[in-house]
Amino acid sequence: LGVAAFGGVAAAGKSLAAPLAVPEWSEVPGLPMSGYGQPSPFEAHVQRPVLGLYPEGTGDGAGVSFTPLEHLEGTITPNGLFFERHHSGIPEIDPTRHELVIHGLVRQPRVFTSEDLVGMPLITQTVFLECAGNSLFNSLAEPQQRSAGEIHGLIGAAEWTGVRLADLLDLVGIDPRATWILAEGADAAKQSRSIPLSKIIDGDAMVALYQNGERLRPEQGYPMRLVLPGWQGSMQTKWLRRIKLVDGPTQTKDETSKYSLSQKDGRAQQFIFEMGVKSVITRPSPGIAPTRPGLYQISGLAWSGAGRIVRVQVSADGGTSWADALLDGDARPKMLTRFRLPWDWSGEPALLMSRATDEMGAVQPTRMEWYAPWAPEQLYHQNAIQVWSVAATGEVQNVYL
Amino acid sequence: LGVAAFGGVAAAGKSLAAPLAVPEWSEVPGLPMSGYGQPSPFEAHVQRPVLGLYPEGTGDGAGVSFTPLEHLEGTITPNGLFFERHHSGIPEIDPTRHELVIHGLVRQPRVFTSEDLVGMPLITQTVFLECAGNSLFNSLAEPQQRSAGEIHGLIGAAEWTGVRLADLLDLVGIDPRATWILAEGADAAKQSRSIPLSKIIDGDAMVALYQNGERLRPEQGYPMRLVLPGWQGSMQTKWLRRIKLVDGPTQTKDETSKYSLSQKDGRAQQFIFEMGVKSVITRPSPGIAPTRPGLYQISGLAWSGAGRIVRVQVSADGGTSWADALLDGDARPKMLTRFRLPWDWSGEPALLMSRATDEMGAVQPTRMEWYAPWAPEQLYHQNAIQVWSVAATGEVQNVYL
Amino acid sequence: TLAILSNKAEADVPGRLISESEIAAWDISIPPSGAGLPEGSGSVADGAELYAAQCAFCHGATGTEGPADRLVGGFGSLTSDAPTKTLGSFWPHATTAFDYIRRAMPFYAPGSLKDSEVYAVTAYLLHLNGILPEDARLDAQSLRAVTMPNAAGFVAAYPSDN
Amino acid sequence: TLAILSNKAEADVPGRLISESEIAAWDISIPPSGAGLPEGSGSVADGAELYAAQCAFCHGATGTEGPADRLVGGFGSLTSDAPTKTLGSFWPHATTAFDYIRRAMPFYAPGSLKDSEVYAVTAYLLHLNGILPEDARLDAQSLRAVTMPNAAGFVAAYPSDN
Ligand code: HEC
Ligand code: HEC
Ligand SMILES: [Ca+2]
Ligand SMILES: [Ca+2]
Ligand SMILES: [Ca+2]
Ligand SMILES: [Ca+2]
Ligand SMILES: [Ca+2]
Ligand SMILES: [Ca+2]
Ligand SMILES: [Co+2]
Ligand SMILES: [Co+2]
Repeated sequence: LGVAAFGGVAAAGKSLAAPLAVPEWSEVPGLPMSGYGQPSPFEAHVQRPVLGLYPEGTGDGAGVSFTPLEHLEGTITPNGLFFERHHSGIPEIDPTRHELVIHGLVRQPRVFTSEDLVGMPLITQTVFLECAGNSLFNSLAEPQQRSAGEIHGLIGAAEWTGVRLADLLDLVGIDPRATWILAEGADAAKQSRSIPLSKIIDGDAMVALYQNGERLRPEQGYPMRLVLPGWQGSMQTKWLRRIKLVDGPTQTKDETSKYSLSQKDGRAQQFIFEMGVKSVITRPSPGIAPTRPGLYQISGLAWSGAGRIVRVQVSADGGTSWADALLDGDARPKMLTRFRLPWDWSGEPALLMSRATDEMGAVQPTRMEWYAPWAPEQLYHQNAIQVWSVAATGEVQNVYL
Repeated sequence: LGVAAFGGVAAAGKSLAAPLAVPEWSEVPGLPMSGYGQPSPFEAHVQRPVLGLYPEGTGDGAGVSFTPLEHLEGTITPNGLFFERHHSGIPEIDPTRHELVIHGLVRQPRVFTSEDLVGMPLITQTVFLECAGNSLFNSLAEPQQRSAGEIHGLIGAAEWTGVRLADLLDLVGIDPRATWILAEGADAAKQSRSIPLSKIIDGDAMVALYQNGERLRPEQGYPMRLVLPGWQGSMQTKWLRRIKLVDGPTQTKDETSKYSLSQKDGRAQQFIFEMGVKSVITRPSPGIAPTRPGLYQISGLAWSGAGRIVRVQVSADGGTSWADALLDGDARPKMLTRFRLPWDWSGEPALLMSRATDEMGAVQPTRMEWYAPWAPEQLYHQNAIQVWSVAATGEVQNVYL
Repeated sequence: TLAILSNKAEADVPGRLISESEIAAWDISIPPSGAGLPEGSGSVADGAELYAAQCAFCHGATGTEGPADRLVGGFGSLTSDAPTKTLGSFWPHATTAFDYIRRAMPFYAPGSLKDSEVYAVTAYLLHLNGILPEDARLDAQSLRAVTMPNAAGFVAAYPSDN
Repeated sequence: TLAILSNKAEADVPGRLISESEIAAWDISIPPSGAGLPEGSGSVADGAELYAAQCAFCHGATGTEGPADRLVGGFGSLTSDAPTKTLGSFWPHATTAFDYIRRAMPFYAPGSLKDSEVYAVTAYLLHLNGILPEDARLDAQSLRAVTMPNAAGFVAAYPSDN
């Protein structure tokens, strides 16, 4: 791996620049203040790519949009670019008419409005949220030529503020026979999932009301959603309307037919909740290509549902040699961690890879290692090492080794 | 201070709720995925209040808009609601035509495009940014009846990613005679400020390119701005076009005529850069009022330009007795810290106050203490304790003690 | 959990009390035990009619054509290179079909089917998959009694992975 | 600072080289020393005409009326309960006036004044404030020589507070 630092320049040289001109925006006052700001029109290309999953008229609003990872930096995902996964579109909920009911194996069922929850003791957790189907394109037999975000962008990270779910269960009183909950949304699919009580009692499950400071966006579950740090996204019920305490998993469609992992023997594993240790280089990546030989900064994201990222290694030669990347800032548990490394590109073809290790000692697998236990078409929880090939032209492509 | 915990409820009681109905949004699929999301229409009231400072036609775009603190939670300010302060509006900059020049007492001047900077080693710093004129309304002789954000909302906090300014100065080579820089924007005001080199060399000054993951918003300096953690906002030059290394302060308009602090003797202090230790209760606050006696959660923000917040005390009796609030999450240096405390309101009139202490031992002053050294009209760096009076009706007002 | 628990007047406890009967319209989840399955019943024949009118457009005339998810067939394909996972070949519990169809289908009008219609279309889909005979009728009790072909095809990773 | 410094080919160094002469159009900041003040000059009389045409609308016919910031008068008010801080009563350096008017005024057309016009209107404002006589003319040298009434009225808190 040819890594080197960005250098100081020693000798004064001849100017290569034209004289600086005064642009028109420095000659007349600009736009006034506004109530709610928007990105620059020059950043209009930074969008979530939308992927509907069914032909028009047979499932509109069932699909995904991807966080455009290759256009972002740092670790917070801005609310407008946080990926989406809906099974029946985004309900337009009037918060004054929305309620959350908690019932089932409880001492006394209760109903909560969002104002009830906003007035309760709140906590803040800064964590990622990843779809179990993230990176599914890399489960296909042939490598797809898509951007980093279009492959790995079913993930986002935010500062979530809301009520600890354990506090709400205290208010209804847990019947000792309860071992799981059923969580259900108010969307047209009434999307529903089973969650073990252990994630809630003395756990970090929360009912989130705010995302990055402001109330949740509609596509993130406004006015309230579950957040289950480190666990798969589809359990983190959006538009949360109901929690039922029960004595076992309800076996909903999205924990049997979908979101189960098929083994080679045809049997399917259910209830794999935790997202594995993972990383991806976002710069360079397809469309974010080096333009000439020379020094570059490799930048990427690493995360693990099990806790903190402790190490990210980078290879430029397809995994023959590895160098430790710099982890930026505090690596927080169940949160995206930014890694960076200088890269001195010779202009020869290169194979860039990153490999993350978490505090439990789990190491990100290669695609072959990841695939070993699974049926050929199984695509959930894909956390294999991404390989980007850099051609002599600088073009970056998705390849399998 | 009547503090108490939110309680569990013991006995099953009679239901007070109507049977749950199925709302229309659960009966038909909702909106599809989109490229760039927006807040719920039901949150349309959550806006930055805009305050122009001059009559129309005599200074449009010179003014402020306030972060609506009372509507937010956690510590990150969403980009759309981050306060604004412009002297000549927001320039609509084409990033491909924008350049940053560094010159003056350097070995070799250089010009950088934003693409040049994006390719350099980047760092991320999560810090607040506060206008030196924040809370100025509390410098007026009579307490103004405005919301928490309309008084204290010239502050925001974000995850900033960009280039360490020291790295850029390494590339141009610093002439040993240089002691200050002049930083200048590309707006119509070409707003300019002097910054001592000490904030840069072995300091935390940076040229920010990204805010909360995405490229800076136009009103925050797109495509690049200075971030000087803990220092007054107006130095953190937006739309940064030029840095000149010089041998002393340039004495610009905004460090002499404005942003200097007038003492009682008529002399003015220049170059008070660091923002003082401060806090404000955002809930309850004017417009966010208790509706009945009973339990509430006091929530607020504390910060200090000198480092970490180590303590926030809350009083409900005008400062006679104080209780320690809970600090949520890691109190990070030069970052907003959320504090919270249960409050059992008897229904009697109350005087709510919060008082922050930072890791240097600095304690937030009362309004009288804060005022002691200053001329009556001096309004910068107002970090006095805010007092909210709660009437028996629940109405919350701004009062001076 | 909360730092200190104390008994509080109801006015001071967040939220409002509610009884299970008042939750009925939302309490639609059906576990494998069949607990909560409603009154009513429906026949394969009724289900066939309903399926043709309200489901076939998206799931295909025989449940195998799509464009939306295949609901029928795929038996023996689970260990092949191209497994076809349908209600018949893959789903472990018949209760899940009732639960899901009632809550979410037909796609543009979920909740519009009467309970007896949900029983009927579930019966029809189970029949198309060879699980129920042509003259079958489903109600709470008979649905509970259905054993799905792939019932043994699932392994619970939780709690063993935690 | 960067972890490792090494000599790199220019192609590998971020940014492009530029010379001071090519920066001229942007290099408009004028420190108290007057370094960088341009050629040209302007009289109080020329400034009066220009002020009336291009400034009075916002700053008032005599510089005291507003609505935008008062530029004239306020002497002796700084220790009063209602200080009036103007260019005359408050600003410590005349160079700041040249610098700021050239970069930012008139509000809707900053950069439109020629350097000699900036000298002229600066001269006029200094005259209105009693700092220059009616027949004065300002250029780089004479502007540098102006001592402002409140020059001693500022205390530098930095570096003493850090
Ligand atoms: C207009 C299109 C449309 C119609 C009509 C429709 N469906 Fe569906 N169906 C879908 C879509 C799209 C999905 C996938 C939803 C998701 O993403 O969760 C689906 C999913 C299902 C599933 C789950 C499939 C699986 O393997 O996970 C079942 C069962 C089902 N539908 C049954 C029915 C029945 C029964 C009807 C009629 C009463 C019906 N559908 C009508 C579009 C339709
Ligand atoms: C259309 C309105 C308008 C016109 C015309 C205008 N100004 Fe201004 N002027 C302003 C505003 C508004 C400000 C405050 C800008 C800010 O917020 O930094 C200002 C600020 C100033 C200041 C700084 C005041 C202080 O105390 O900080 C000076 C000096 C000044 N103008 C001089 C001029 C001169 C000279 C002209 C004519 C060549 C002029 N102005 C024309 C609106 C105007
Ligand atoms: Ca592509
Ligand atoms: Ca008000
Ligand atoms: Ca209550
Ligand atoms: Ca209905
Ligand atoms: Ca270069
Ligand atoms: Ca011009
Ligand atoms: Co871009
Ligand atoms: Co609100």
